[in-house]
Amino acid sequence: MKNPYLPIPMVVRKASVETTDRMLRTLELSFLNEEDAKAFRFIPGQFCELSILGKGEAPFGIASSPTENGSLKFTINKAGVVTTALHHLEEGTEIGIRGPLGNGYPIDLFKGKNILVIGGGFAFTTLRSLIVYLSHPENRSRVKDITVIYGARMPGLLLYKEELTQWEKRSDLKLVVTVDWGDKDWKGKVGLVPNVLEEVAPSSENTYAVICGPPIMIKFTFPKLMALRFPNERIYTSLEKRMKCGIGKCGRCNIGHLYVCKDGPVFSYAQLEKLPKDY
Amino acid sequence: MGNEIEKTWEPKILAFLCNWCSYAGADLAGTSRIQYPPNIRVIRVPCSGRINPLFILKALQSGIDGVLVSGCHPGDCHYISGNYIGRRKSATLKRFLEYLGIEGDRVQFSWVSAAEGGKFSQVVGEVVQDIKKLGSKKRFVKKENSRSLGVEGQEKTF
Amino acid sequence: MKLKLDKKDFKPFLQTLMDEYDLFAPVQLAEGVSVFRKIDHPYEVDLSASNTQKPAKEIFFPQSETMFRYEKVGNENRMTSMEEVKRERILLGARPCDIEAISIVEKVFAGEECTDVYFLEKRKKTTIIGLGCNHPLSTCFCSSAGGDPFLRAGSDLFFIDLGEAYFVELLTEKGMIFHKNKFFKETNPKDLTLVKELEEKTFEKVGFSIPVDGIEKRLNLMAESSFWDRIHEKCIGCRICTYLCPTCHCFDIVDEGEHQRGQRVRNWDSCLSPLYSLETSGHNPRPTNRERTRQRIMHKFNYFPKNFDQVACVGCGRCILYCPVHFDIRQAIIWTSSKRPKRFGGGTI
Amino acid sequence: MEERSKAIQDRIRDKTKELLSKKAVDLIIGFGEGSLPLRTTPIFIRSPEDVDRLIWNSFCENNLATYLHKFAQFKVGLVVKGCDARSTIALSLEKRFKPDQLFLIGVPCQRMVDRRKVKRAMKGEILRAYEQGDQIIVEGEDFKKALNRNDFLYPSCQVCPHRTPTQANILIGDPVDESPITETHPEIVEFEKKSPEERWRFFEKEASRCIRCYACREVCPMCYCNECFVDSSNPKWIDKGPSPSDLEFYHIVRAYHQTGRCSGCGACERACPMEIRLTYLTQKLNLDVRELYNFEIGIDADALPPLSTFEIDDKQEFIK
Repeated sequence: MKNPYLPIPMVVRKASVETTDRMLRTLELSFLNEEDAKAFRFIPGQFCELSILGKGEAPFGIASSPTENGSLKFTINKAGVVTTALHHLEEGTEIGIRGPLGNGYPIDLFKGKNILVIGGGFAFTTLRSLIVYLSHPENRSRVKDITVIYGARMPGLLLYKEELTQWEKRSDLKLVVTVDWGDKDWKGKVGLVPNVLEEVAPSSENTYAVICGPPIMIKFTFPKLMALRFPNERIYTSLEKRMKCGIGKCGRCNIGHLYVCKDGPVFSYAQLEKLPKDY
Repeated sequence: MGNEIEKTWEPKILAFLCNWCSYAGADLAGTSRIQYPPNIRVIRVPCSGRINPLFILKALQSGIDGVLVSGCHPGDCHYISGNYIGRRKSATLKRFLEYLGIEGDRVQFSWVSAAEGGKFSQVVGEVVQDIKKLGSKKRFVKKENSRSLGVEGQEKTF
Repeated sequence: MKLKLDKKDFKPFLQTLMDEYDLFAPVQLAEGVSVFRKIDHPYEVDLSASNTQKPAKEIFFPQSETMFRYEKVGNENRMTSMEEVKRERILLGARPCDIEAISIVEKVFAGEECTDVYFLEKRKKTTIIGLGCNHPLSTCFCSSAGGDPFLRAGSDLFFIDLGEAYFVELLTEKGMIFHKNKFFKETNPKDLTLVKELEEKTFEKVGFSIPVDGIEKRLNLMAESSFWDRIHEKCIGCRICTYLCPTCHCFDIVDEGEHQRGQRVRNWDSCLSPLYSLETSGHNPRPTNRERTRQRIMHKFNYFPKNFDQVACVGCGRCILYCPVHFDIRQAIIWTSSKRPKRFGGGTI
Repeated sequence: MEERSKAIQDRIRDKTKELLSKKAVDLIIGFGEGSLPLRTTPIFIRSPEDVDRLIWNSFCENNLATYLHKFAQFKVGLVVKGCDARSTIALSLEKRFKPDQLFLIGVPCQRMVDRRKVKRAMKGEILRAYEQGDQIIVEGEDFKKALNRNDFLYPSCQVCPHRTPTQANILIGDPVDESPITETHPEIVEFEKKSPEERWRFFEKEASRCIRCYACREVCPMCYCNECFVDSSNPKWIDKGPSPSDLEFYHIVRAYHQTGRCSGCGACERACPMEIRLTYLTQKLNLDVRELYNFEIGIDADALPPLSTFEIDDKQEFIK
């Protein structure tokens, strides 16, 4: 029997600060053992438990795409005991990881469809994974138009800035970046994500929407999607809940008869509608 | 064998010293080259009234043999009344520990002013003597990997 | 196979078990407080309690369990997993409700993709000797919850107390190993009659008074019912009912020790604790007692049956007996079934 | 005794009806019939039609002041015994509610009966129990027995010095004689005679049974910290496993945190499913603050709790 609670060793290859408030840090990890690397197969939207021995474990969405070979990326917000420890990690340190966990985005459903990605703040991590995956030459032809709306409170709080610039140049991907408050160097859009969505007004025809962000953004964006006639079955989101085991045993991420860790974290609104609002 | 350990055993004592008086007193003892036993580890706190009894208990649980809390003399508190409040906490805690069966003398209190380098050294000497008399602390100490009593025999079986 | 064990042979019999196995059985920690423990001497075993305070799940899923130890050597983390059970075990004197509960917990821990090795290893290496319930308490409602005081399912051997002797049934392959035990004797037809009488009498006593049947469907319609606004009021949010519940299986994973050396541990956790669902951001998806109480009841009687076709309650009555504010889960169940629950608005539970 | 209880019960109901009809309070928290013998349960009455569910007898063991935290947004009427009333005073000293938010229906207490003691005295399961004069009649499948209620009182009730609520908006029933059954706490006197070694062994054994359900904390009206020290992850004071030392740590701090705040109601001990003795700790702390600082909680509604104040000439012979 394989012990699903034992972390496998990885090493921090690169650690970089993402935002000007220094609260977000991206860790690039690579496997210590070849066989672990081979066995690790994931899709965008899945997550891992990162573990710092002596501090504990916490779940993080995988920010890198399966198409980026050899390493895994996680973007971590400094909040509690484990995340603070993760922020203090130096390059070259060994850490533990369990995963991939969860279901991931329904990539198969996306075939031949338009994809609308809406992200807010630091919830953009698994969306990055999705965008990189879908826009990879191998996969780009599988889906039709890709539209990305991404907002942050301030320009300094945008994640993956270099990549955003690159994406902007691409012709096969429409990217709209917005901030709540601009600063003197900011040339882009200023406005809240729900309003920008209304402005961009993507067609809901043959389109799947994937939305990830703070609860307040989701709350106001959702009605706009409804107004654009997106059916519940074609709106997907990724839930966050407190988790421990990550494999549907420990019980705390339970919503209705589902477990966010095992049956999620990605749910369609059609699914969520049937569940108690315990999230 | 037992005696030898007793002879070589030196108690570990944690001292919470108030910033304004006792810490300065300890400093004075140092600069005046007044000797005192090296058994104490000092933590500087703003005021003896700052001491949450939880700190003392945590120290005792972590294997410290004795705790000394030292502050300004009555009337001299930098914050006017901190040491009076501390005094009540100390009195009740000491009695309570004695009642529980953890020797009350494991926790000691003193007033040492910034000018009393000599007194500081004397207090530390007395405390070390008292704790030595009590021997190393066995009750309430958390042993590494001691995860048993609650579920008796758990460690050996579960 | 049906056999008999004289009570005078009980302690020597236990000794024969202990020679081969680690024996776990109820012991009294204080007057009237009994739990399952590893037995070092046969005289410790005390089968007098109808229901031990802590259920037998503890043998397979301890309140606190080291998952692995770690040590940092240079830049490398060395981890030693602790799942292995070195010596085969016997669980003696568990009541049918507890044994049924173990199979319920096993459903969760077995899983399809990920198996909980810690639980399953212990389960695999344990032989269960069940003990019939001659004196079910008034709080017992096992029959209503799908069990019965003499349910054999899950036991490898089953004992029934006949006063002077135990009537013994060997039920499984694991149980048949013991058929040559020197203390087991032949039964006679009189014993069989006694057992039958005892069972009938006890069945009658327990009865089927609690409407557990169909509760899943009833609760389907009650997710946002005002029922929850009232039912939680008296609950003070301690964890007694969940810790003492034989089917509750939530746990927390924490690290103990230092950076250099220590252990990853799992401890029982409870959905009634606000910390259970509190996120680091400060957001709590189940912010008040109302949601937490709903989670406890819904999980037992609605969510769990949706996943495993069985309610996660065996009717042992512990949560009723030990609740400090006397929350009676039977009343909650009854209320879900009455059309206009009596005194619903006032919240009596 | 039961005639008195009956009269009190009627008057509680009348008063409740009056308060609810006048809308003077949003709800009344009192005691209702339990589904098991020897037990009652807290109930929450919001409508005058429901007042008949309120009862009063010798099994009203809970301290209802605990619920003030849960109903902080409401105007609450609370049925209180002497100890519960003192808890409300302790809470008001700590500014846990506004003065006009609370209506206390005080009942001079007859001392509550320890259901576990009664259970232990009987061989079989008790199926029915009721009071008759000074006796408790318990019935089981094959027995019926009359017990003298005074032999089965809770330890905290035996030594209770203030059974009549010291502060109440209305007092129901005549004040009772305030002399405790035993003048000094016999258990503490006995305990103090033991050697430190024995005292520690006793505490160790009791604490070792703890299953960390925190019922003792949750039932206590005075345990309302937003984050209890056991739950804090940063700093982490205590590991959450059952290491003996951690269990002891929890119980020492829980008890000590009650210094000068505990009304001695004994709710912690009654709540413990593992029957850990707890009141011998808190009662001792109460005796200590009485001896050292001449303070008793819940007597003077203006006196500050002893650890939040001081006298210049407090005892300090223990200070070097």
